[in-house]
Amino acid sequence: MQNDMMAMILAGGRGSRLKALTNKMAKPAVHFGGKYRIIDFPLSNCANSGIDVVGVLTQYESVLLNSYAAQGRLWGLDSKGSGVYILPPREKADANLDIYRGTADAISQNIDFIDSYEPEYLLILSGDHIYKMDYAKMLAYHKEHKADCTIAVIPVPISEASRFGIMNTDEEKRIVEFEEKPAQPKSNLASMGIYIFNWKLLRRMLIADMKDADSSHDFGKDIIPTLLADNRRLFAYEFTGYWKDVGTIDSLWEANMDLLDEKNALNLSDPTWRIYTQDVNALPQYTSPDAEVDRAYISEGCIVRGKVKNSVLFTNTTVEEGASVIDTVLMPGSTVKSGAVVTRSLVAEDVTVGAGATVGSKDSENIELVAKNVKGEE
Amino acid sequence: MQNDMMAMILAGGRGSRLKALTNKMAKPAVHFGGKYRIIDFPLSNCANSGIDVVGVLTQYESVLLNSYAAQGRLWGLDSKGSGVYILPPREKADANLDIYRGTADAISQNIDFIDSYEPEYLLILSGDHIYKMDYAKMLAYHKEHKADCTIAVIPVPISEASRFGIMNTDEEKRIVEFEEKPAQPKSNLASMGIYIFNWKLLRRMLIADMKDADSSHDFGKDIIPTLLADNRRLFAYEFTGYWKDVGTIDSLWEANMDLLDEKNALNLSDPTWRIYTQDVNALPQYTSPDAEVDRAYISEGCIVRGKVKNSVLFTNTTVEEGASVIDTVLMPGSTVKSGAVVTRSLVAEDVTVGAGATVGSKDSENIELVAKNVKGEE
Amino acid sequence: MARAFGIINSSANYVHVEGLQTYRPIGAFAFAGRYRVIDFPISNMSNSAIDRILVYVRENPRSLTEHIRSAGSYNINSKRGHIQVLFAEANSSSDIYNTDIAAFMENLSIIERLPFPYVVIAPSYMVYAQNYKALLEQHIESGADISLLYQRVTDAKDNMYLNCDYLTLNRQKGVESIERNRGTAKERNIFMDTYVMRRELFIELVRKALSISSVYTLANIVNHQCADLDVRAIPHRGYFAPINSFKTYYDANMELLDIDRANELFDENWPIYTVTSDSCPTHYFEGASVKNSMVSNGCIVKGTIENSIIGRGVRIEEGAVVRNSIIQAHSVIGKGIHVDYEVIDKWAEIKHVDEIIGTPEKPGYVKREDII
Amino acid sequence: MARAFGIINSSANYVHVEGLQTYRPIGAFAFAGRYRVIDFPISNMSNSAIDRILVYVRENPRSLTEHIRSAGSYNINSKRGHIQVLFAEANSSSDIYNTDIAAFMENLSIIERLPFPYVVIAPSYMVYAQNYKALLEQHIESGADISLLYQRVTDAKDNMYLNCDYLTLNRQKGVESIERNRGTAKERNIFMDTYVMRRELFIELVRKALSISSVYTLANIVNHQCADLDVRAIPHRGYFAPINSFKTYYDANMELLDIDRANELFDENWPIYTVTSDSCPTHYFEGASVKNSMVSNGCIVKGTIENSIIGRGVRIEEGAVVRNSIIQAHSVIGKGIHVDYEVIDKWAEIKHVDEIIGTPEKPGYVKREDII
Repeated sequence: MQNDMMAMILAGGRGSRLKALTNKMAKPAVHFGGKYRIIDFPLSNCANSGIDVVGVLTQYESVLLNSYAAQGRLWGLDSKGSGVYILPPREKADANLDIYRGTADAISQNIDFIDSYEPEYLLILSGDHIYKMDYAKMLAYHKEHKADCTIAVIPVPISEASRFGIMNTDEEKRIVEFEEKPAQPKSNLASMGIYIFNWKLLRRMLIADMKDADSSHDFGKDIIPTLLADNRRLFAYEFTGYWKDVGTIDSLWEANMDLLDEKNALNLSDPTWRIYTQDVNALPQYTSPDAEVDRAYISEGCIVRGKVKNSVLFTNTTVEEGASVIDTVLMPGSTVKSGAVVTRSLVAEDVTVGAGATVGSKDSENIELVAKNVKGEE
Repeated sequence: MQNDMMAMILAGGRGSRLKALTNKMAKPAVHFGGKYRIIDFPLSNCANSGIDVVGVLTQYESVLLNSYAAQGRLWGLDSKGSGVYILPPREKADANLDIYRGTADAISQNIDFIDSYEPEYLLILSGDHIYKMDYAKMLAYHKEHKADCTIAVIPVPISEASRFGIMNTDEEKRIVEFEEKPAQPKSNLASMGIYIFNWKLLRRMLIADMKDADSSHDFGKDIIPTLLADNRRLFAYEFTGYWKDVGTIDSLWEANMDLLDEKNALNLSDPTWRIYTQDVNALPQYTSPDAEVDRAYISEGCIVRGKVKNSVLFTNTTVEEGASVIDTVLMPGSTVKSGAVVTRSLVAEDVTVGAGATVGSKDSENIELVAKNVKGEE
Repeated sequence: MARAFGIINSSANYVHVEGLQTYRPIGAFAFAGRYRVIDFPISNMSNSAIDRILVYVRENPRSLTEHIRSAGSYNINSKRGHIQVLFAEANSSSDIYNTDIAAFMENLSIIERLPFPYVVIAPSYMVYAQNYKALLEQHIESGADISLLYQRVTDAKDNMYLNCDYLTLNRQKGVESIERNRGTAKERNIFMDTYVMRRELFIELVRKALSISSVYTLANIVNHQCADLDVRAIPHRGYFAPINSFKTYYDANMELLDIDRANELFDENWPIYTVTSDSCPTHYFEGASVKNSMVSNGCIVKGTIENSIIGRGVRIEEGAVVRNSIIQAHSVIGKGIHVDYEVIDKWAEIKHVDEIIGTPEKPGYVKREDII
Repeated sequence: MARAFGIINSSANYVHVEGLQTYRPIGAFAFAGRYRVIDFPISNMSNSAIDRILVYVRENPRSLTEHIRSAGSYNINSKRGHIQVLFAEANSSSDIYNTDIAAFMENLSIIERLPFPYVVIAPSYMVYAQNYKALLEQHIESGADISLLYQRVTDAKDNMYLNCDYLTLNRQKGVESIERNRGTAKERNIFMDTYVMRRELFIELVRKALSISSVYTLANIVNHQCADLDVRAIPHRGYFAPINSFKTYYDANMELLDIDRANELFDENWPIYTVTSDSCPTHYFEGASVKNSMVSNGCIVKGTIENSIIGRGVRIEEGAVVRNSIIQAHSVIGKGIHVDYEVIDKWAEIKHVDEIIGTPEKPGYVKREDII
């Protein structure tokens, strides 16, 4: 491995607040940003940080996620000595098939896989977040501080800090205390769920944790507190860029809308830090002579014959004549038929809004999720 | 897909008669032929037959098999629109995590995966056999006979036929009866466990089979008999090349030894039908000034300073000064120390036979399996 | 496994597309925004299960070599299949000797080692969709020595066909000759520079061509053999665009803005593959406008686009107006600038002028990396 | 992400390796049986996390382009990284103008767009292992403008070093000049044609070189600037073999039969990658014999091999004896034929003679695809 570090992505979340979108796919496979899926972000970050080997720990309804993430080629992770490996729970010689009992257990059950690469460092990531980060820099920080574990943190408004796992640090950024959703937060540094461990140490801890009947086998609840109790060197690595957990329909819509800002902090067009994803065979986006497009983020394969304003159109969506799409996200393959009006909505993959139908409202508190075809005029 | 057919490889076997070799790996991952693994054969056959998409159904202790077979690049199955997908049992929205209950159940549980590629035909293979076959020709035969299902068969000596699943056919090769291990075989055509189905038909049958409480969810025991009972068009496709089930240590040793024959029927050097496998970074094989090599099959990275006769040396094996290796298979990374004598044995991966030790005997009935390091002279 | 390998041939040395061809062979020209011309013959072969492809490049090999470096982009098995570039390495001294025949001769040992009985030869400078598997089957069934693909056109005086050859056929579709189309007749059987024959015959023709003339091309030798061999013509229908002059390049692209015409070429069941560029979606800012256009990903649009084809990663600044133009990848149209009837090559930057305007009859051209 | 990109340079136009170089540049020569010479610089870069590599090919680009077509074979991320071949497309008219500088100039816009502050330039015609990450760190730390890698040798009169340059150093390891080694002294600091500098300085030097002389090479301009810039030398230890004559090619290969010497070059922690050929293991038939040799996979051996290096897919027939020779891939040594002190190029077949024998001082050579 180029930098002695391999990555494991925890991608088992059901994402139950994303409702209908995750009925048939795990949350990391949810679409984002016109052509991407959420898991493209950690995987592209790995590729761009020079990480060669990535394990993806999947659990729930993951056939789509599995077959998507298994295509290491998409992120250039298909060279000799490189790869993306899908790691669902499995039957072993000495144990029956069982689900992963927690984030730490998911790693514990794959110790043999990790061992086969003999990494010095293990990077643990979540498959649920939208951000760009150079993990090589985080590793340099980890080495520089001779840390046992480094945790990426992001400053949040102190008023919201009680929604997060908060790291209290000393002036050298060494973590002195970790509080999960504290009522009275002492700091505004929220854990991003990104850890670098020295593998040998973590390996010992995981083996102990597996045998601990009282443990919930979770990094935040069990492993980190034990490390702190053992007086290990834990450091916070502060990140200041764009970072978003798209855990609800509203936040998913919002994160997509963020891309319309002229100076959006995520900047997906930066050629030095590309986000890679699956390429589709589609023509460039086509606009008819009558199309109206203003403030929009539109991907290949779209056909626009109507009006699109303040909206994100994913690959292969269609907006027919006389239709209006306003403040809306159209997921891949969705269609807005002629004369329909869609406002402040998120239209799910392959869903059709029928001719003349009206969906969503500009004054609604929440974003309208359109998860099933909407009937139009007969 | 180039020819409307995708393949599913049943690779869940524990291979329990291979004992120590399969303690830490599933049978399809077992090494064969100096540099290959068994599953390289069906996967290379697929690649050479123009099949783009292959699902590998794994179950038991499969981390090594999973991460090996996931590297579609090895067989060229990594192009856009192509891939090797590992499919272990998984948790679903409406069902708990459960093991595959039989060969048919393994397919049933992945109907959604197969559907996503909309294949016309489904090829079902076993991950346990050594052979070269052009599945495109079998598909042409299937189409030509307007078959509902085509089963590859191989003629076996009639005296051994009662060990196999036997297909009784009419003069047009239409299957009229299937008998599992018949005491009085009526034909010598043994099923190779290779099926082509029209997917739409199989899909219907699998859905019915899943609901059948009396079914053992097996192709041989349930699906094929039902098809015959329904008077469907089942045809036998006769294969005449090399085919071997390496289910025991003796047969695995034997199959390796077959390669030493000047005119061995498997012919791994045929440039028009290569078997692809993982390439290792190793120097060419090196022989010292004192080496003696006669009738041997030797791969890259081997170092031979002693005597090798009638043996197969896998990648990165070492035979030290004065050592003798006779009628033996040395699996990858194994070492025979100076002066040791190894005869009629199969030395497992990374195992060392100590200096001066003697292992195996030329008169033994069975092949000696050397699965652990053998102590040498102090 | 197909029974044929493929050869993708280069344009003849008398074809020169002004401007664009200075930088790359025609096969590497951008087409329909995100494609290159050679994506069409390669995809035709890939979809026809031809996975061993030799690409002859007559000059400036770099951009084409770069573009096709991964067979994986074209759904070709990366072990079994292979796209290989043939250079004419020995013949660079004089351009007239730099023929397809010379390149085949130089690489004959590669061709002789290929284990396929048939060869399909297609041009890298023409855009069309064709199932070569069907073509090969028809060829074998007919018993012909050579089959040639052609399109019957009724506007053969049109610019578009002037650099093409045409076939003279007898009543049995036997080919009597292959000659240059000089625009002297309206109706012609335009030769699509696509051949099917046995590999052995192909090798024989290559050797024979050189024995007759050092400057003979494949078309020349097949024409020469029309009397002696059974050469037949097979008609093609649907979209067909030879790219052999600046005007045909412009017109063939613009024609795709008729979406029905575009759908003739881009059929869901006959995918056209290309190399991905990993660009993000295109961002239209407040005040932008786009009508009757094809826009690739990765663009930033603050101005107005009409009747145009826009490549990847193009910037159209505020107040800029682009009409009836082809803007190639990574070019920039500065604030308030009007561009009309222009082909703007890659990485160009228009920023110091008010306007740059061609005419429908004679569209303008801005060179690669030019700053204007 | 590394801070440097890599350039792999071609041998100068005065170097010509008899026989072998007729068919391919030195970088594409077979080395140690299964490798090619260029595998060493590419692996050095890959292991040093340099994943954007430009390879300049002066002539006969095909075989090298074929060999390195997939960055994936070298454990280079196929999205982030890229191995790109630079041709000197415009300068084929006269060989003396066909310099590295001309090729860099022609591709300067590519170089200018690369987002790396440093460049490491290594030769495609020398075999050695070197960590360029460490070299780059040493270069940055020293504050030098240019760092050059060299090896101190005490046998500089040896054939092996005659086509090399050597460095004249001051006491602070400052480079005073780069000159051709004419074999006039035993001890020399042989220049390994490896440079580290800032990308901006590199671009400046390329432009300056052309303004001084149209035939200047990179070595010429750096020599010219030694007085004005801080040019320093960094020593290299361990295996080093410049491949710049037929004899050095033969000797460098044969040297690897000393397995301790070979292990100097092939370190487990510094993998040398190459493109796999998917050959099966080598099959020794009854009566075969092999001693003190390196044999690649895919061979069929019925005869005797001694003190030799055998490429992939070679056949040694019954009674044939091969000694002190390099047999390249896919060649055949027929029944009973003796081969001694020979280099046999790819796809050759020795079958109509009894023996073919060179001498240790002057090994013989059999051309590619020759039948003898």
